[in-house]
Amino acid sequence: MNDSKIPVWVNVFVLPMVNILLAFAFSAIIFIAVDVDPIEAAQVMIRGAFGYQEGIGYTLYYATNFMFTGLAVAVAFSAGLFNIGGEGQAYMGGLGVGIACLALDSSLPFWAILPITMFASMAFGALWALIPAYLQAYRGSHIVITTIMFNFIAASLMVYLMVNVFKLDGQMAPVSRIIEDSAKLPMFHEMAAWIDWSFESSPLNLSFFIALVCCLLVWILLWRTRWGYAIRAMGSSPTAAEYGGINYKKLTIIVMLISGALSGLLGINEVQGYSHQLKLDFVAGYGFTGIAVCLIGRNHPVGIILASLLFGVLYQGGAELSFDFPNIDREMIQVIQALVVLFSGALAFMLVKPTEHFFVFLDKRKTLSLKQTNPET
Amino acid sequence: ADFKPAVAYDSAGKFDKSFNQAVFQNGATKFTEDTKIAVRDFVPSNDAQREQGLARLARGGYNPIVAVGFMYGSALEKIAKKYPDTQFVIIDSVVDLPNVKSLLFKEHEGSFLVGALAALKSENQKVGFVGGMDVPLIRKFACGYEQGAKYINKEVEVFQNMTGSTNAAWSDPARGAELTKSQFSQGVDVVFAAAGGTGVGVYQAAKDGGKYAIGVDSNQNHLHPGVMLTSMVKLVGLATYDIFKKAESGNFSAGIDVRGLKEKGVDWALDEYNRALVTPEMEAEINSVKAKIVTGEIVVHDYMADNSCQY
Amino acid sequence: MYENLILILDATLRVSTPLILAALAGLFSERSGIVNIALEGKILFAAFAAAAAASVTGSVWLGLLSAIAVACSLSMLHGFASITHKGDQIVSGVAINMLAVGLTVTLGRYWFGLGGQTPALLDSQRFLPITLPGADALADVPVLGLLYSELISGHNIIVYMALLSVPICWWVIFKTRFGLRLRAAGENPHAVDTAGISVAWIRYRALLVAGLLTGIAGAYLSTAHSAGFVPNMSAGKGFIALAALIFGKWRPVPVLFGCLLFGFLDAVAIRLQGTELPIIGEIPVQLIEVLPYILTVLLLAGFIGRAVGPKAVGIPYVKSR
Amino acid sequence: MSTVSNEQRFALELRGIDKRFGAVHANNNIDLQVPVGTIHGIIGENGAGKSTLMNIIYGFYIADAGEIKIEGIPRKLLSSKEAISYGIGMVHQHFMLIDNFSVLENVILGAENGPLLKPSLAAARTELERLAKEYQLDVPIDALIEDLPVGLQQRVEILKALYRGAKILILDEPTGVLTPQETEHLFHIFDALRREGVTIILITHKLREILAATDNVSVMRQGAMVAHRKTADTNKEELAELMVGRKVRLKVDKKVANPKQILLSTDQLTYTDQMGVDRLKSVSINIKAGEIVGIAGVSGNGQSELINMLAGLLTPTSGSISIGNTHIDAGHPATPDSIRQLRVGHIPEDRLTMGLIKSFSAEESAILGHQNQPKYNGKILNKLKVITQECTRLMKEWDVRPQNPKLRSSLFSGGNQQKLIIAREVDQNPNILLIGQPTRGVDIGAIEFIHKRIVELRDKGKGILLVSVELDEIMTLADRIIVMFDGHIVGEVSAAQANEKILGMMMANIMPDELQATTGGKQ
Ligand SMILES: Nc1ncnc2c1ncn2[C@@H]1O[C@H](COP(=O)(O)OP(=O)(O)OP(=O)(O)O)[C@@H](O)[C@H]1O
Ligand SMILES: Nc1ncnc2c1ncn2[C@@H]1O[C@H](COP(=O)(O)OP(=O)(O)OP(=O)(O)O)[C@@H](O)[C@H]1O
Ligand SMILES: [Mg+2]
Ligand SMILES: [Mg+2]
Repeated sequence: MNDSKIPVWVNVFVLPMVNILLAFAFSAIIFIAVDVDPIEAAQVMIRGAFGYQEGIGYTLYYATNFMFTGLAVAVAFSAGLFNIGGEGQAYMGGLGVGIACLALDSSLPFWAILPITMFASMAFGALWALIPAYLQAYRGSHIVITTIMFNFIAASLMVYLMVNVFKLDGQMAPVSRIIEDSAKLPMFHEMAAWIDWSFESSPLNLSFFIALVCCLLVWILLWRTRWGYAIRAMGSSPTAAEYGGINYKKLTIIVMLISGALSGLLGINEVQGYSHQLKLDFVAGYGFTGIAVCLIGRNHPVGIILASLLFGVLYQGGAELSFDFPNIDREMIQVIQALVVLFSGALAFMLVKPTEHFFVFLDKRKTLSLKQTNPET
Repeated sequence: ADFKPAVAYDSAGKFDKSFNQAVFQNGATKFTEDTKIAVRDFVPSNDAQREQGLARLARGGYNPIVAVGFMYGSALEKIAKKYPDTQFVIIDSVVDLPNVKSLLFKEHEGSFLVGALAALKSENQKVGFVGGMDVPLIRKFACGYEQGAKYINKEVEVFQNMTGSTNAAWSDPARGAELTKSQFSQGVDVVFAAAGGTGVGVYQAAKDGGKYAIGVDSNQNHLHPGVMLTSMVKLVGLATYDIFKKAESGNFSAGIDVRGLKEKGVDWALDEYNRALVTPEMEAEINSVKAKIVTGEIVVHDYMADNSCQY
Repeated sequence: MYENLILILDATLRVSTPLILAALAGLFSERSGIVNIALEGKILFAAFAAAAAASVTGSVWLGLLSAIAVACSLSMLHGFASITHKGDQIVSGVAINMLAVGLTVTLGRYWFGLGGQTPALLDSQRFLPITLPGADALADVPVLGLLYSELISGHNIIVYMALLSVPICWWVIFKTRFGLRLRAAGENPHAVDTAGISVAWIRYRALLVAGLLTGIAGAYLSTAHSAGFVPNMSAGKGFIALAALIFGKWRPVPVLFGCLLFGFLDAVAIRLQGTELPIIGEIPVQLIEVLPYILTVLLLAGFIGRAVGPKAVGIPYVKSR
Repeated sequence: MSTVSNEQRFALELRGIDKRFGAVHANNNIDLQVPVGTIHGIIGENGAGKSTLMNIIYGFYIADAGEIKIEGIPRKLLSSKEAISYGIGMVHQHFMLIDNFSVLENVILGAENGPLLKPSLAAARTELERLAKEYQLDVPIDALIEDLPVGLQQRVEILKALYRGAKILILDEPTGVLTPQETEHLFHIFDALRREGVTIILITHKLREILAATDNVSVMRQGAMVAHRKTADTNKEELAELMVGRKVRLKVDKKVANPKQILLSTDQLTYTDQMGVDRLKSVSINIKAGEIVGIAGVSGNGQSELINMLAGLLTPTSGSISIGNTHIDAGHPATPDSIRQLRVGHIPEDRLTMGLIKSFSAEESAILGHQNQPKYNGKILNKLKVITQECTRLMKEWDVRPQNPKLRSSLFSGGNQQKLIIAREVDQNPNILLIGQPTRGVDIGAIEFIHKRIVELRDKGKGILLVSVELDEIMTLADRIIVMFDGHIVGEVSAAQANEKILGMMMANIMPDELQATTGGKQ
């Protein structure tokens, strides 16, 4: 399919854009069906996502989560493993961050806490991925199924811990205490203030930059190192990888550990960066959305950054939208997301054939006109 | 025309048939009907949006702003600090700030009443409780209910089940029905559901099984006349209405406002739908219990005071 | 003790019914080569359609029909993406699941104004339990009476349909031309194609059958087991069904037992909840809740060894060398 | 054999058939006429477009242009279903069977006579028994395909076609998987079919078979039909030249081998696979420096397992392997990596799934197995420049075309892919080279080149193990030939002794009389 005549720029930029636009077109139909003017809605969304500093902050804050989970899916996918367990791994990662913060916030300064919490988030996320990875590598159990199961298990474990361990006495909600300032990640508006830039306050925080660094590291890992070579080899052709001396079992475990660790980092953004306490349900589907992000981003870190932004806009703009339109609720936003996944993911090839025909047609016309201009060829 | 009240509902939305809906119907809607003043509302689609939603309302000049549900606790704390001139109300949680009114209910007292009624009604001396998500608040309901039942008769057996431990537990009527049927099969003949949307399944199971059920938060007696023994109503709507009224006339007061039976924060519901199920003797008995609680003669233990149901 | 067991088994049947239907739906589509993690979304949307149609038209049968129609439409969408356009089957499944969650509530709210719920259904709008002949008369016969009157009699028609669909599915899959071609398409679609049979059409038909079955499963949830639609009421049943499908190694009868086992666990869990056991004390509700998942993982990992699915499952069929 | 008279009826006539796959012009304006009741051979290099043409006749692909007449009637073929109904049957290059179905089920698939299976199965059973008797096509009707050897699987394919009433039977490289004797038997079946008026189109790379079995032959090159000949009027050399477009030498010059010390030996190697089937049974061989040891046998008789085990891809169930001082057995398993460390190179049998990674660029495929070598890696990052340089050098040395290291591996033709893989392995200067099917699917020109390089390596004192299903290749290259059957070694012959008949008998597990004395003495 990719050996076709379609130019690279069309394949990489135009087709994905058209797919997303198709998703929006169908969303528009549903908007009209529930009596909302789609154009007005789009304006509200764009304005909500980019129109003012706080909106931008929220958009990027959501994008941070999507980068982590999207990268997690991408790394595993490069090795041919479909990790649907981002949800549970992120949950566990957050737990790790929470425990580290609650244990250390009163005794250590920030610069000492940050590496520990980062390690904790990655370690907890990775450990949660380890069991499905082990079962896949050594027992041949479908990783798709085991990771789905582990999402459910993580959710229940979290509830148990929140209710029985972390909840404060006398506190209603099953939330932990708020961590001390020493453990909180610097917010973006605080960081902006250091350089005398006054930015409206928003949940955007240091982890956004950590996520960007992760994108870079993942790119280097996958495309510039021998380990990435091994990962991609295994994803493209397991038999050839085995022939090439790549140990499937070991690499499955390692890749899933990396994938789990990336998901786990979401905990940094949510627990240490934004809510400053452990609570239930902070993953809120970001893990699943990571699958969509990875797909739309074509498994590549740069694509993932762009796709994360898109979903950031959908989330933030969508929030804005449901704020302004009584007929629109969060479920409507989920419908848009579903359509984006459908068109950009499942129907990604739909337009390839027609586009190919179009370019073959262009090609023929070009050669024809060439022939007309100099008949000897 | 300058009075712009707003309500931020919990993520279950304003049509949850119980808690949020009570605020919506008996509070916001009623206020709008009476005063023709529109009430703005907001439902968050995820946790991060709570804070954002409150901030947007505050920035938009809405005042007062009622946040429904304990989940708003930490978000409201931050926003209330940022907008000291806006008046906030939080239901089911405490935020100790000069511009926040914390509205709490003594659910255990209301649950005690319906527990007592359940014990009076039960022929097998076995009563059931089906909770939604297993959180302390729901255990508080359960604990009050148990105390009420045992108050009537020490020998009464109380069966308790929680639907689950995730948010889905609020909207799993099928499981609610199964839990209820399981309790029925063990002899239970009156069941109290504090389970949000899951309750629908509990009531349906009671109807299908020819047993009795007790509603929660809103008055749900009308759902299945002849089946719904009563409802433990939490008058959040009324409280909201009151607050809007007071605020409109400039009498907003911050601080903690705990409403029990005495303050008409909670109650049991008796209306034309369940009249036939409650004998005059029962009614008298319950009313006397209610009076004793109001006077403090009976002290109902609050699960959340010590996180246990020892009384 | 015996009575308790009967009651648990009775509950098992009720809880297993949607699992059986959904797992058989998964069986058809996976046997034909299409991974179906969209079971969850199809059940959910079907449940909504059933309740909505039943409440508007007043006829439970029209509700069932709409549920089937909606589930089949979702199946066709699944097919359009993954058969016609050769998209990733897991991704289209995820999309359908998301779509179902969002669209049911959006439409429900717009139509009924109840925050996504449908109005509660009256008895006439529901599938009600059927008392089999002689159940009441036999109820007092020792042992067998209870078995007959409690366990065998007294379910709604969909429960019986689900049980009956197991042998029917077995027969269709192993004894008919359609079944032969279906299995072949899941094993080696190239062979099917060169035999002059359209792989796409087989897979579409398999998905239609899956739509039919998930439609019934959805209708069961909202019009038989409960009385109305509540957002997200499928509550993971599609995924459990999928686990049962793997558990039963893609064969109808073992799949039935997988579903019954998970249903049984659920039924036991409900009864175990809150009971103090000796030594351990009260088992946390969360532990009981995840038991089916843990068990599935354990079984997947060890006891049942490798579950090898149809060879071509998950791979879009492309004509090539 | 048969004379083509002017009034002869044609079973099949093609005129101007054209087919493109994207940029590849697979069939270019092809004309072909096949008289009724003849065996028509089609030859051509790999990728010449033979399979594509056959798939068009079978209705599996739709031609972009051209017309098809079947038994004189113009037909528009839009699907295999139509082709089947016009009496066309095809045995594909890769069998189209369902592994876990029985023979009977496979035969009726698509040809059921009603919505229920039972009557179809009964009818098919009777018909199969008749066909089996008539054409000597015996198969165990109720056995599962996965339990049958390939030879029988092929019979099932032929039965499938006959069961559907095929009058024109197309066989795409049917003999690649057969022993000479089985091939012989197949040709007998052809004769029987021809007598019944069935027309047969036979695709093969083996010129000998064309000469032995066909009435007419057509040659394809680069998508076009370049020649039609009566078989009686042509010969090997002419056909080879027509195929490749230039003169080809079919023999490699090589001196007598001069073997030295033993480099690798195995002792009673046994391998039982996951299904519990014994794939290798007490295999003891050795490879000396400066010799080529050929392993002959019908594919599927343990050769693949043997070479994969020596390459570290499989662990012996029992027995051991010694390479230099290193000892490998069940308790001390090797890995592909550790084997490479011992300076053993491996050219895998299946280049597309094992030898390279289709989606990788050529330069990435060119380091497969050696990706961890210091010369390609810094502390953390790959040395991309070195990788490109090395690949360019290999491509130059081995004449890999196009000479573009950045091109995706799958875009190279089969022969060039193979050259790249051989280049990669040979370039490591291994002491021992394990070679599986070095020229499978490679055209004659490239074969010549590859064979020469293999002999050169031998002469440099390397030990070479060569597994091939092509007897010609084994006989040309090997100094010693070991024949395997059903996982064990049937016997060994020297290159001088070997001929097709002897090897063929050994491949069928019969020890030829000529050998009894010599091998008996040796053992
Ligand atoms: N489905 C396809 N898609 C794209 N290209 C194809 C396809 N099938 C064949 N081709 C290309 O068409 C050309 C002819 O292929 P074909 O399989 O007909 O060759 P062949 O003569 O049968 O070769 P072989 O001897 O290897 O079987 C090749 O270049 C091949 O790459
Ligand atoms: N799928 C494809 N898409 C585009 N080009 C292809 C494709 N497959 C093969 N090609 C190109 O078509 C040409 C013919 O390839 P093919 O594999 O048919 O060669 P071949 O004639 O078999 O050569 P060899 O004898 O070396 O195997 C090659 O140059 C190859 O790069
Ligand atoms: Mg071919
Ligand atoms: Mg080729």
